[in-house]
Amino acid sequence: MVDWSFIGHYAPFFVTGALMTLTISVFGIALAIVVGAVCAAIETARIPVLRQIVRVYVEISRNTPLLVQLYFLYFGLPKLGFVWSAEACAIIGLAFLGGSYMAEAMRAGVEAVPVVQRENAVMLGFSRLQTVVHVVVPQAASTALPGIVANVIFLIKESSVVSAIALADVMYMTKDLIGMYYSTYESLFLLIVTYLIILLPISIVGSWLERKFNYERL
Amino acid sequence: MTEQQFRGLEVRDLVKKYPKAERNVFDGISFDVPKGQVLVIVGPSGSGKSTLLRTVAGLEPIQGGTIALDGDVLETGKPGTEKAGRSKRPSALRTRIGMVFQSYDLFPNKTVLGNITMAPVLVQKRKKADVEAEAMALLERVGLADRADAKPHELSGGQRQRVAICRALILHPEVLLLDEITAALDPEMVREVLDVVLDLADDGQTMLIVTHEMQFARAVADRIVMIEDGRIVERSTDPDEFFAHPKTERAREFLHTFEFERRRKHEDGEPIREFEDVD
Amino acid sequence: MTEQQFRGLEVRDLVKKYPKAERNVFDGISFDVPKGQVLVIVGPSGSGKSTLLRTVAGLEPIQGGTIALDGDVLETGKPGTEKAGRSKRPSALRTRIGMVFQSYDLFPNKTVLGNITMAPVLVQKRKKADVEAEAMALLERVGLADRADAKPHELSGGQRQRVAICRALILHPEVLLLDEITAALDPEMVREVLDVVLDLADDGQTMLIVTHEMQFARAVADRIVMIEDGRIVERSTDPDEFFAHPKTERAREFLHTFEFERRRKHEDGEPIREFEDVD
Amino acid sequence: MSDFNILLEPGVFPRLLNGLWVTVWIAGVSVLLSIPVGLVTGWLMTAKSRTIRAIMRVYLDFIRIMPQLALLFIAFYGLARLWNWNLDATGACVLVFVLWGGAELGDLVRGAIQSIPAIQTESAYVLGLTGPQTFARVVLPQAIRRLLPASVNLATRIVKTTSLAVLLGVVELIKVGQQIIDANRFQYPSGTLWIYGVIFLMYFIVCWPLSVVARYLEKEWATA
Amino acid sequence: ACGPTAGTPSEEGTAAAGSTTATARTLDEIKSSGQLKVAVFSDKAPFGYVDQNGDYQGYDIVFAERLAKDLGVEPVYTSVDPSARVDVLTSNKVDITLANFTVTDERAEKVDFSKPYMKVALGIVSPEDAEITDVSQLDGKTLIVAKGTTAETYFEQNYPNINLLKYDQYADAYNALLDGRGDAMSTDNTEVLAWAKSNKGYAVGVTEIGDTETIAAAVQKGNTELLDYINDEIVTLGKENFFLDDYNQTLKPVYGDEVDPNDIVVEGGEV
Ligand SMILES: Nc1ncnc2c1ncn2[C@@H]1O[C@H](COP(=O)(O)OP(=O)(O)OP(=O)(O)O)[C@@H](O)[C@H]1O
Ligand SMILES: Nc1ncnc2c1ncn2[C@@H]1O[C@H](COP(=O)(O)OP(=O)(O)OP(=O)(O)O)[C@@H](O)[C@H]1O
Ligand SMILES: [Mg+2]
Ligand SMILES: [Mg+2]
Repeated sequence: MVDWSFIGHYAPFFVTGALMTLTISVFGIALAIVVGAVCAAIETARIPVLRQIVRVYVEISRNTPLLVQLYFLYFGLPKLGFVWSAEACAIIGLAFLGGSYMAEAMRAGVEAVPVVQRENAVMLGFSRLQTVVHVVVPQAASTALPGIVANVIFLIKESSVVSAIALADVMYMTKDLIGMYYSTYESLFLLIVTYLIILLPISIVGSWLERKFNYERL
Repeated sequence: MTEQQFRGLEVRDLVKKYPKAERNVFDGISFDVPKGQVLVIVGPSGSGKSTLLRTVAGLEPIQGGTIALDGDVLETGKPGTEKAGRSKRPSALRTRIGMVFQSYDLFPNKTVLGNITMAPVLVQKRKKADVEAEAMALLERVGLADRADAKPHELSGGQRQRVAICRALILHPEVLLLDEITAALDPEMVREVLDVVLDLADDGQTMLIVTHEMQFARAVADRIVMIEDGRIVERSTDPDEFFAHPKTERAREFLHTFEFERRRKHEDGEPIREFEDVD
Repeated sequence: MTEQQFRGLEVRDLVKKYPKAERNVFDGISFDVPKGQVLVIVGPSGSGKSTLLRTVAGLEPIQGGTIALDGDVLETGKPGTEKAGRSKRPSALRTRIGMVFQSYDLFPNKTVLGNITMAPVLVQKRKKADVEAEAMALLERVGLADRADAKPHELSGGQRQRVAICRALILHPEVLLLDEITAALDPEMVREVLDVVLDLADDGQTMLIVTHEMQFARAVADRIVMIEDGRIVERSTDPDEFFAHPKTERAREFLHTFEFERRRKHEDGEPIREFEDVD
Repeated sequence: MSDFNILLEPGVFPRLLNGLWVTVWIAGVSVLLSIPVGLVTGWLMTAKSRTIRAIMRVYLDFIRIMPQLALLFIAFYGLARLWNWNLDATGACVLVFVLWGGAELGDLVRGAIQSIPAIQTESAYVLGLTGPQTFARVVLPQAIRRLLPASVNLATRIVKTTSLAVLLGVVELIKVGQQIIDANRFQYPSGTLWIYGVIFLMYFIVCWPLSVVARYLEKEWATA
Repeated sequence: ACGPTAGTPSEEGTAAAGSTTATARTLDEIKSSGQLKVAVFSDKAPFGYVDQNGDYQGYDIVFAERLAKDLGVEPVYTSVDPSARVDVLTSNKVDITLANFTVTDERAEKVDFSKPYMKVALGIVSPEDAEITDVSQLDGKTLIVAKGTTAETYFEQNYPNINLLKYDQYADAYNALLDGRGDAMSTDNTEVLAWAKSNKGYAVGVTEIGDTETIAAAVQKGNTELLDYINDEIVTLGKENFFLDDYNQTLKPVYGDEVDPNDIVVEGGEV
């Protein structure tokens, strides 16, 4: 039923697709982490005005689908004169979506650090910067890490919709092969395997990191 | 008001109000802790004991009065500063006062040794090797030399509090503030922690202690203050006398909370069998 | 072994092992709680006090021995039942024993009154109106009649524990088990809860109490048992005697944990100023 | 920019609303069906049997690791042929969202049940409550409170994910938008911007209240 | 339960078409159900699209309406992407695909084609100011296609040096060309001709590339009963010049007089 020679022949396409998925994801997620960190810093530091802007951004980003965000960026904005490449749209879209998720995870991490920990730092004579670097961030990172890893996996998965703006990622290859050769099973098989190869290790490394940085347990 | 020759902690006319609170927690209270002595503060829950320690530590802004150490003014109250946040006291002044809190609040990502050596290395820029040697000596003293490389979560509550004391001591604070440091511990752990505190008192460490362990308070105190609703109800430089014969009715009532009387004798008809010798 | 006429709780040759544990928590211990009396169990942390109460309550399977109430056998130990889970004791037998735990374990989704009336209505099928009347009477007795409609999270810890006691009492348990019910409370709350327990003792409620409050133990106990490592170290039907002159070295050491001695006198040169009369 | 008028063309707005209704319908049906599936899954996840727990683990992990779009493809192209099912695109969407929502909700149910302190069931036991009474009166009410905020968030995610249905050819909000863009492409060459803008807003208007409710529940019920 | 619908009333029911077996329905089953399920395009004017009122329109639709009418049933449309046209048949989601479906050998292995009712070759449309007049000009350039179309397969196989930019939907593909994301776009020449006509600044520089291919209806493999019926119908309709009428009604308003209907219309299944 399954044509193995087909799979052997087209596996390289999926490698290319996987590379595209990874490229978009790596840049998108890196940017999302930066956006998230900035937003989390603004929120925890309670900077007026900027804080309200961040709130609005988070709501918009969390409550609209990435696909629609992408369509808007890719097909909508050109009508205003901004023609961005598909790669740019995908990375910006992923960062726009991911930024709010990352911000939430990081903010939760910072808020989970007990006040008494900062107070101890004060009593020990730490400066504000020393307190942030040596006390708050390491502990916040430990609580935020599971959320951040979950977001990384979530964003890689979400990146599958970039095929809609003609980026040749894993989903694109699948749809292509189904459309051209009607080899549905083989394509779906390759699709599942490719995603497992990309996401399983991340998921495993993620839980390993979580355990390693969980100061309270184990 | 400060005499030039007085050494120790002086608190004068302290006024403290929390933002949004209806009334002041303190409306002008004063006391001293002479160098080398231990002042124990007792009082019912919500009376302001923790707040008092926190203002001395600089964790809470004050709205009136002064706090001075060896004649150096640490804090001068200003009205309207309820929301001002922590005191801007410079690091060098801050480290002259040490504090240990109720919760097990070691830095979870550092080892025991790392917790103790962090501040002297980062803040006082002392040499790491020197600091570590001193830290080991302190750990030895509190009976934890063998746990230097353990992470906080591997320690019992009592062990953590002893490490927290070492972490404060290594900065050689002139005054050490202890806020119910045994409230969350099992009795045996209470003992091991309080033994360390008694030991420090013997060595002449100036301390300001809040505790609900009356027996311990009596043993460790040089002076005792009972507060209620932010006011000093009774104070004494003779703890034995305070516990045996409190002068005020309120103190008597309060101390009574810690005593239970047998109120019944069994005269009912059940056959009270002796225990069998089964083990 | 059970005498027909004995009334109260009898524990005989109790054997208990936790799954995966290396050794038995109990390897055959026996004691009685005659009807109307109070047995207090003291001992260091991890000695097995909670485990003992839990086996009596049926929350833990036992691997040997018997537990009987008024001559009715509640539990007979069987080897190899470490993982068996809770006892299959029928509901009617279970309600003959009441238990209150250390943590505030009220059902958070019910009001105070709902917590108390739930079991009698559901389990004993009593009329709701009757049960509510009785619940109100109980709440009156512990001083909480005005909080009947509050949710547990609106109560202080001491109030919650008093409600938990009412919730157990409304089933008229023949024996009430209390496991360190004040361990998580502030001193004043400890007092308000233990006053209720002293009151119950006066009324002749049979109780098995685990506590770290030695003063309270001395006041409430008719009999006292000290355990360590699952063995009975010392037992006594005269609590005053036990606390004043423990017979065994171990009990002496243990009781010493709760006493602090003053170890120093000040002879250093600091001028010990009297407190000023500032307030 | 002047192509804003595309939104005022007769029929455009009603059709977009119709498309939105399809989106909401798919999400609504999926959420509703996810509830029983999730409860059963959650119950199975706490089962005593290791085998059952292992199977549920694999189910959950597979669903979690596969992009929803991949699952949709598998359901739409794969399952229909493999098992001779004739699932149309809408059916495939609902199937995938129910399997996905059920797995996620199941995990929430498991977490909620397990987060209830043992002392609660122990109290119930000592008070003489039977097993079913304990579950119905003590465990479930508390579990639901812990469950609800996260479940509402999950519903938001399902609504958002319905946008993928367009890639299977379901005529929902986005597809309707594309049809309108196509049909008006001569008259309003820049209609794209406005149509996608409105779609963007419509999703926001559906999802945002859900987020607000979830946050409210989180805050309100955290205290109890 | 009835699914929700967007667009046309005639579409009702498809969304909720639960699960039956994947074996095609017989003619009797179709008749007794009262519905003929047809897969069509919804964004490929003027062949298959949804008009301002939300109704399906176009050359293919007119044929579908007639087929249904002669069967005595109502047509029910399912909107498909180009790449889904085979699968909707194999998984029996529809009875017939009538979506500008070019007959190719590969497709013929998966589905059964009826007699043709139209013929096309591929065409290439590009901006007038950088018009592509020969395929060789596309070397190393970017060509936009829709996934699952003959254009995709053709260029993929014959011109490996052309970068293909593939979109799921025609609407997306056209938009991409408008936004300058590619140098040209290719699909059936009828389609590009129609599109270029109504989009100023774009021209069809290459009107015929590849072999002239035919367009036909398709049914599930082995469903000869339905296939025979369609073939008979096409022959019968030829006698009344049905497809020419269809052309005049749907395509002519777009193409005008520039195109000879005989280049497109296939009457009676005879090429
Ligand atoms: N951050 C705060 N904001 C407003 N009021 C506060 C704050 N912290 C404490 N209070 C109030 O100030 C009063 C004193 O509180 P404090 O914690 O100092 O009491 P305490 O004597 O330490 O009590 P305990 O024995 O329970 O620790 C109380 O009435 C309390 O409710
Ligand atoms: N569920 C369990 N599984 C395995 N071992 C257990 C379990 N519960 C308790 N133990 C062990 O059994 C022993 C007795 O524990 P128990 O909780 O009864 O002590 P305790 O006297 O109540 O102590 P504490 O005063 O701290 O409450 C301890 O060594 C403990 O580690
Ligand atoms: Mg306090
Ligand atoms: Mg215990």
